Amino acid sequence: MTDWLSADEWAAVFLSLKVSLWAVLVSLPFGLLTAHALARWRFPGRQLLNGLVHLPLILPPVVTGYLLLLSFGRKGMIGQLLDQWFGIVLAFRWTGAVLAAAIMAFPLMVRAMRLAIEAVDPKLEQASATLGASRFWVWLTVTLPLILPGVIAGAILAFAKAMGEFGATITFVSNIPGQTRTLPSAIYSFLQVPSGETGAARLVWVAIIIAMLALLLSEWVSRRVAARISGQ
Amino acid sequence: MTDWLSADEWAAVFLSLKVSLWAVLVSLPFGLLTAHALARWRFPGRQLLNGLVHLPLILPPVVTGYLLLLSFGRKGMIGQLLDQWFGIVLAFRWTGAVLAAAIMAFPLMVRAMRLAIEAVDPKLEQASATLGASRFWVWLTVTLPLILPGVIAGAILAFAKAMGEFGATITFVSNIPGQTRTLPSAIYSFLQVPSGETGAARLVWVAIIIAMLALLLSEWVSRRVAARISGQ
Amino acid sequence: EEVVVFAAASLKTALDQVASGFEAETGHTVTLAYAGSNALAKQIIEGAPADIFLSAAVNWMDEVEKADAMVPETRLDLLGNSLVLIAHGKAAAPVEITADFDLPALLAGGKLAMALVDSVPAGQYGKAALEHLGLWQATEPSVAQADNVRAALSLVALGEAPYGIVYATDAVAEDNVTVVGTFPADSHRPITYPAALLTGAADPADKAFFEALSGEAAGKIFAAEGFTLLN
Amino acid sequence: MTLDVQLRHRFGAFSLDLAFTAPPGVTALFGRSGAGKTTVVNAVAGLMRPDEGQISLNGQMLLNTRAGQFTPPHRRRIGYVFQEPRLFPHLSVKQNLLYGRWFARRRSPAPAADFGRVVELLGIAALLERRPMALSGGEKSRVALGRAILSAPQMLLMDEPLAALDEERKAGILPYLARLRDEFSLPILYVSHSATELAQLATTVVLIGAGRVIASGPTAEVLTAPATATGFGLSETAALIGVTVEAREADGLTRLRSAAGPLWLPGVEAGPGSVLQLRILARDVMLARSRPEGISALNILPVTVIDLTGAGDEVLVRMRLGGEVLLARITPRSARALQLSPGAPLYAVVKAVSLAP
Amino acid sequence: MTLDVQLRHRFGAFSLDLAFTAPPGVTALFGRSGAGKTTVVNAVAGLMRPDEGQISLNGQMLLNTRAGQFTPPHRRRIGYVFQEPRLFPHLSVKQNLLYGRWFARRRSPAPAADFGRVVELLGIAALLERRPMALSGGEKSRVALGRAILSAPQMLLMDEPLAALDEERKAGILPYLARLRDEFSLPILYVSHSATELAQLATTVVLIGAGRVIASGPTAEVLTAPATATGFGLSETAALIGVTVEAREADGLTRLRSAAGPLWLPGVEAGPGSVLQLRILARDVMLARSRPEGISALNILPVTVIDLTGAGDEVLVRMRLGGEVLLARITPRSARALQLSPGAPLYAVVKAVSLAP
Ligand SMILES: Nc1ncnc2c1ncn2[C@@H]1O[C@H](COP(=O)(O)OP(=O)(O)OP(=O)(O)O)[C@@H](O)[C@H]1O
Ligand SMILES: Nc1ncnc2c1ncn2[C@@H]1O[C@H](COP(=O)(O)OP(=O)(O)OP(=O)(O)O)[C@@H](O)[C@H]1O
Ligand code: MOO
Ligand SMILES: [Mg+2]
Ligand SMILES: [Mg+2]
Repeated sequence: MTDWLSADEWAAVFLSLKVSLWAVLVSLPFGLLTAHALARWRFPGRQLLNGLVHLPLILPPVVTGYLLLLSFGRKGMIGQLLDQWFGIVLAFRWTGAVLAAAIMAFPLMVRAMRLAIEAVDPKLEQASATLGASRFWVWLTVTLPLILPGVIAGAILAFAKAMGEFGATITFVSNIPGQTRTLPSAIYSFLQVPSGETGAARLVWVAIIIAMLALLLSEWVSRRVAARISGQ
Repeated sequence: MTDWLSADEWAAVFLSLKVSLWAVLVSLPFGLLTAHALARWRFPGRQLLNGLVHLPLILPPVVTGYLLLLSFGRKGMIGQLLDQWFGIVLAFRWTGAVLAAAIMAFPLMVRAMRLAIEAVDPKLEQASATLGASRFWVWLTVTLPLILPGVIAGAILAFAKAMGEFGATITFVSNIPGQTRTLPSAIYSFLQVPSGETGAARLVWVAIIIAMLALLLSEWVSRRVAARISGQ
Repeated sequence: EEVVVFAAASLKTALDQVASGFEAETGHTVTLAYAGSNALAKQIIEGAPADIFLSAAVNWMDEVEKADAMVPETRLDLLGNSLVLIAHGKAAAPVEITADFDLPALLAGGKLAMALVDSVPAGQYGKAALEHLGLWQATEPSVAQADNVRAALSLVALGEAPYGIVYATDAVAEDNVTVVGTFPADSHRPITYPAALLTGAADPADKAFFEALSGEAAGKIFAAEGFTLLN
Repeated sequence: MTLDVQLRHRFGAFSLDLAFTAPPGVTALFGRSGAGKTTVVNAVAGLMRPDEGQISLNGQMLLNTRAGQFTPPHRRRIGYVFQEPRLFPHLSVKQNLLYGRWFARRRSPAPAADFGRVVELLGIAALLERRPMALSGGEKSRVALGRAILSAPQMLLMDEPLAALDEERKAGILPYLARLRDEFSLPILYVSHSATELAQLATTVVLIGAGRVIASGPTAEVLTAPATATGFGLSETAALIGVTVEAREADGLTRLRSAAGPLWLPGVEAGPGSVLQLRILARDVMLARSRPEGISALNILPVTVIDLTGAGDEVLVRMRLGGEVLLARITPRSARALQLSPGAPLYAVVKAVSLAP
Repeated sequence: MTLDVQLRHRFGAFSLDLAFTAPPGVTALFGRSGAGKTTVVNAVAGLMRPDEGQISLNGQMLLNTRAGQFTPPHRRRIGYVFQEPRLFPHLSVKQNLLYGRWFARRRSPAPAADFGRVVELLGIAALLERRPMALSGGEKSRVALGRAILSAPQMLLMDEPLAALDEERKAGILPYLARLRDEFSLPILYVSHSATELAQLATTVVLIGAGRVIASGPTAEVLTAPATATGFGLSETAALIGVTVEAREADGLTRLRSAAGPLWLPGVEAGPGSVLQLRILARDVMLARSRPEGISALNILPVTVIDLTGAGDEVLVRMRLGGEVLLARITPRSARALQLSPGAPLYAVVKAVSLAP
């Protein structure tokens, strides 16, 4: 089993898993907040925020990666501030890969969650408020459970996207084995070599298997949640 | 205005618009069908279909492009059949770019629509049936109008993705100016040469403006639909 | 000690072998990051923690030099390459690439696969060569531009495009293509792969590997992969 | 039109196992909350597939689990007024109302109900352009009622259609439903908790308790059977008496002929010759040994005691009135004071106004 | 606890413009479908912000559009039983019931209602582990009722809470609501179409028509005022008489003292000394010039005619009974026969059983 992939390849697989999981976890709260803001609040700049969220989808990934490099790189404005104030360095680290994956996956996550939030019946939230729940508690005890299938859908879409993210990642954090060489970067490297297709195919299968497992898991969780609601 | 971009660049802009619109239009019925099947039907192979739909998200775009080339190319199985039976050639044509964009955008479209379908109250569909509507009519007169915001969200996500699609497109149909040279390909070309950033930036702005307009349009349509439902 | 090398993706096959030889010999670790020369150059300019840069194009090394990201006196043109015309399959007939070479007739309506002719080095060299031979105008509509040389090679290997223009090094390892002709060296600027030590390189291992790149063992490997040694 | 229902179904701890036949007219499903009424109606509509069962309408099989036969809901042409409104939120009130008609047109040419008439009756003319979201609770349920009626069904299912309406509105709608029943011979399966509605409308009553049929039969019989009468709530125990309209007299009262002699009633709209059913609540009947004089009650009927049943703190007296049965609820003290026993001749005093439907 | 409401709001063609004061006890909002009842209740709950208005509970301002003041719903501690159940689909019945309690605990220590007691009363013990989706219509509305009661509110809003329930269940719940009103001094704003519920529960009635207050005041007054009595539906016109429980007699009847003399009633549960309100339906009162003999009615009360009002085909007779007002609906023919005129002495005959709530 372990022979099937080289140590470097296993490292790429685990790195991709790590990066994708973190990308989903880190962006989840922001995704929820953004989705909620877009679905429910009316504020100036709402359309701008909406546009901004979709940007990584519209731009070629390489451009997004390049913009990330310019702003979050060692020489970038935000990158320097992060480094000075918090000692956080993103460029050329796996944490940067997390940022790239999270940003690329963000529009997918937000859309799924937003649709779910828009489908919540405000009458139930009103009922919750009359029972004494403040906005925060209404959200936590009524809205959140009701949008859970949407949140899961959003998270799994984001995870899948993060697993497949390539252009922005390789541009922002490069393709350093063991550090920033994710599964897609590894696949890309294979495709750069003549007759590398078989090596690439092996890794593609690994990617497919992981994604399938994640999908099955999410379907199962969604179904359980739906079953809880429909009563059995 | 026309001076702002070169003729080649305008061509790339229009090609991208054409490709993206067609990609959305062509995949819309399949997206709806797939979303419906995943949301409502229980059949063997459902999880497989679900996985297949997500595949383009998980795989690096280049891999998807490569797989497209293998199957829809001139020498590919499906490509040859299409050519012989219908005279349809996709490789190196803008139609191939449509296919690539549609496939890359498909998971986003399906997820949005699926969430919307799952949020439809089956009780309304039952009511429709008791009033004499067959399955088809129930779907057309109740389900479809109710999922319209989700369909729009799915379409706009797909459009945005199609506008930004690069890896699969260039791998499958190359970059033939005027035929398959989309906006992202043009931007990518700029990024390949030193000091190409200003040229790239110009095209990036064009992409952003188009996407923003599309988003505003979709928000506006969604809001109108929602207003119709909530009654004013 | 760890050596981090940023290298153009087209060097992968050869450089992997060079590095593992070096590792076995010295016990140092060589970490190789491959990507497009342009991406690597930009990353180095933005402060990537690399010790050595191997570019596939002179202009991107120039950029790095302009940004003071490398040690100028270490810069050298390490390798050379040549440009070839390849055809799909194993039995294609060789052609003579001269000024009266009728490329459009050879293509017979099929595509000529190249890397992006305006931005990717291999594409630029190819376009220059065709222009030099007076073939560009007639050929241009048939050119399918891929985003890198390897993708252009794939198009020919799969038979999607009957012919393509790639580096000689790329053609070597692909079974499904035949080199039918080599473009005259004077039809384009010399194809060179510059190398340099970067400003971040501090420890002796970096220097050791940089030197090893011009060494005999490395030379053998590069030559076997089809490169010409410029040093 | 006859509906035959036979069902067996389990929902966790709740089990349904019943069979009944609904003859032409209105069949009322009566029973406590959670008894299984909606489940039965859903099965008839084809929205619920029971574990086992057979349902036929007019001899035509709609469901036969043994034979694996199932007619899908849209082919049953059964209009359904759900317990909750279920209006289409994306359509205007008018579009909701006309929704079923479009499909009906494709099947049968003559709709039973007229759009304008129904809209006027339900008082929803001002709402036609609104969306359901902007309606009050009662307005929604009226629109739902109209939608089902206007779909030109061959049968109507109504699950507490009037629960959200005020008395005045109910009083307007009930006679219309009776007209649908009679003029268009539209069979109706009617769920209600109100014995008043039931007595005014139902030809047959099926009393359901915990998923079983407790009693079923013609309304008059079920309502007056001592075993079931209390099932409808003591205050609603009543007898049904068949009468024929004779004439409207000068002061507005209408003279009716019953098996036991003439009766006078205000506010009767039916013309001479019409046959009506009067619902006489047991609580409205007073008994006297001799014919009382100088009293406001107009209707004093000679009756004979059939039997006496103790019901809580009270006594339910069944009496023969001509060929029919009359009920009276009195206190045990009065029963003793009047020395009631089977066979005793009595006068039943019924206030004219309390006969009004 | 006093609730002061003053509202002005427009919904398209519908305009609301009303003001009323709800003193301690139960205040009933009565009116036709679409009159604006739910809108008022929503405003009190804080779910609807009217164009203009002021709402104060016990002197504490909940809303003052002039001053831009608005207390959000969750700080009002007002329990709301909505017109539709609005149960949380993701929570079990038990979790739904306990939902409000958790927030209440954080604010006030003593909950007014006991979980076990409420569950038993509502008959939902068997449903506790179920999800709302798997409940019948009536079960849902019972859970919604319990949920609001158990949230330990300082006031209850109930929008037709019993509409989906059967008579028996209603009869069980109404006295419990009366107890909440009395024992825990819980003020209740109660929307209902049923004059029966209203008379049993309400201390004050606010009659609403097309967004305006038509009449308001103590229940007995509003119900018996000739101008408004017919607003409740003729069949429900009734008088309310204050009585004191004296003793339970051997045969189960309870003797009550009224201003006009003793009355006997079955099924009274209150102990001696309790003060009750009896609702005597106008249709249940028979009039006689002389005291009738040998009749099953136990309660024969001497009264004096106040006035006569024509109402449709009938005559509504108001009579003085001690210091209170009694109503009778009779036919014009009987009115003539008895030669009724203001001041005439009469006997009102009321069947004992018809007094039972
Ligand atoms: N969002 C809205 N837009 C327009 N009109 C509305 C809206 N909400 C309510 N209305 C109208 O306001 C009026 C009062 O509604 P409300 O819900 O208060 O009535 P109600 O007295 O509770 O009636 P019901 O007994 O039928 O529940 C109705 O005529 C209704 O159509
Ligand atoms: N999906 C379900 N799962 C489990 N139990 C159910 C389900 N649906 C209904 N029940 C139970 O079946 C019984 C009958 O339900 P039904 O809806 O037929 O009652 P009903 O007679 O219409 O009552 P109501 O007057 O309250 O509407 C109830 O006890 C209910 O709890
Ligand atoms: O930098 Mo490249 O990938 O050899 O063109
Ligand atoms: Mg029901
Ligand atoms: Mg209402």
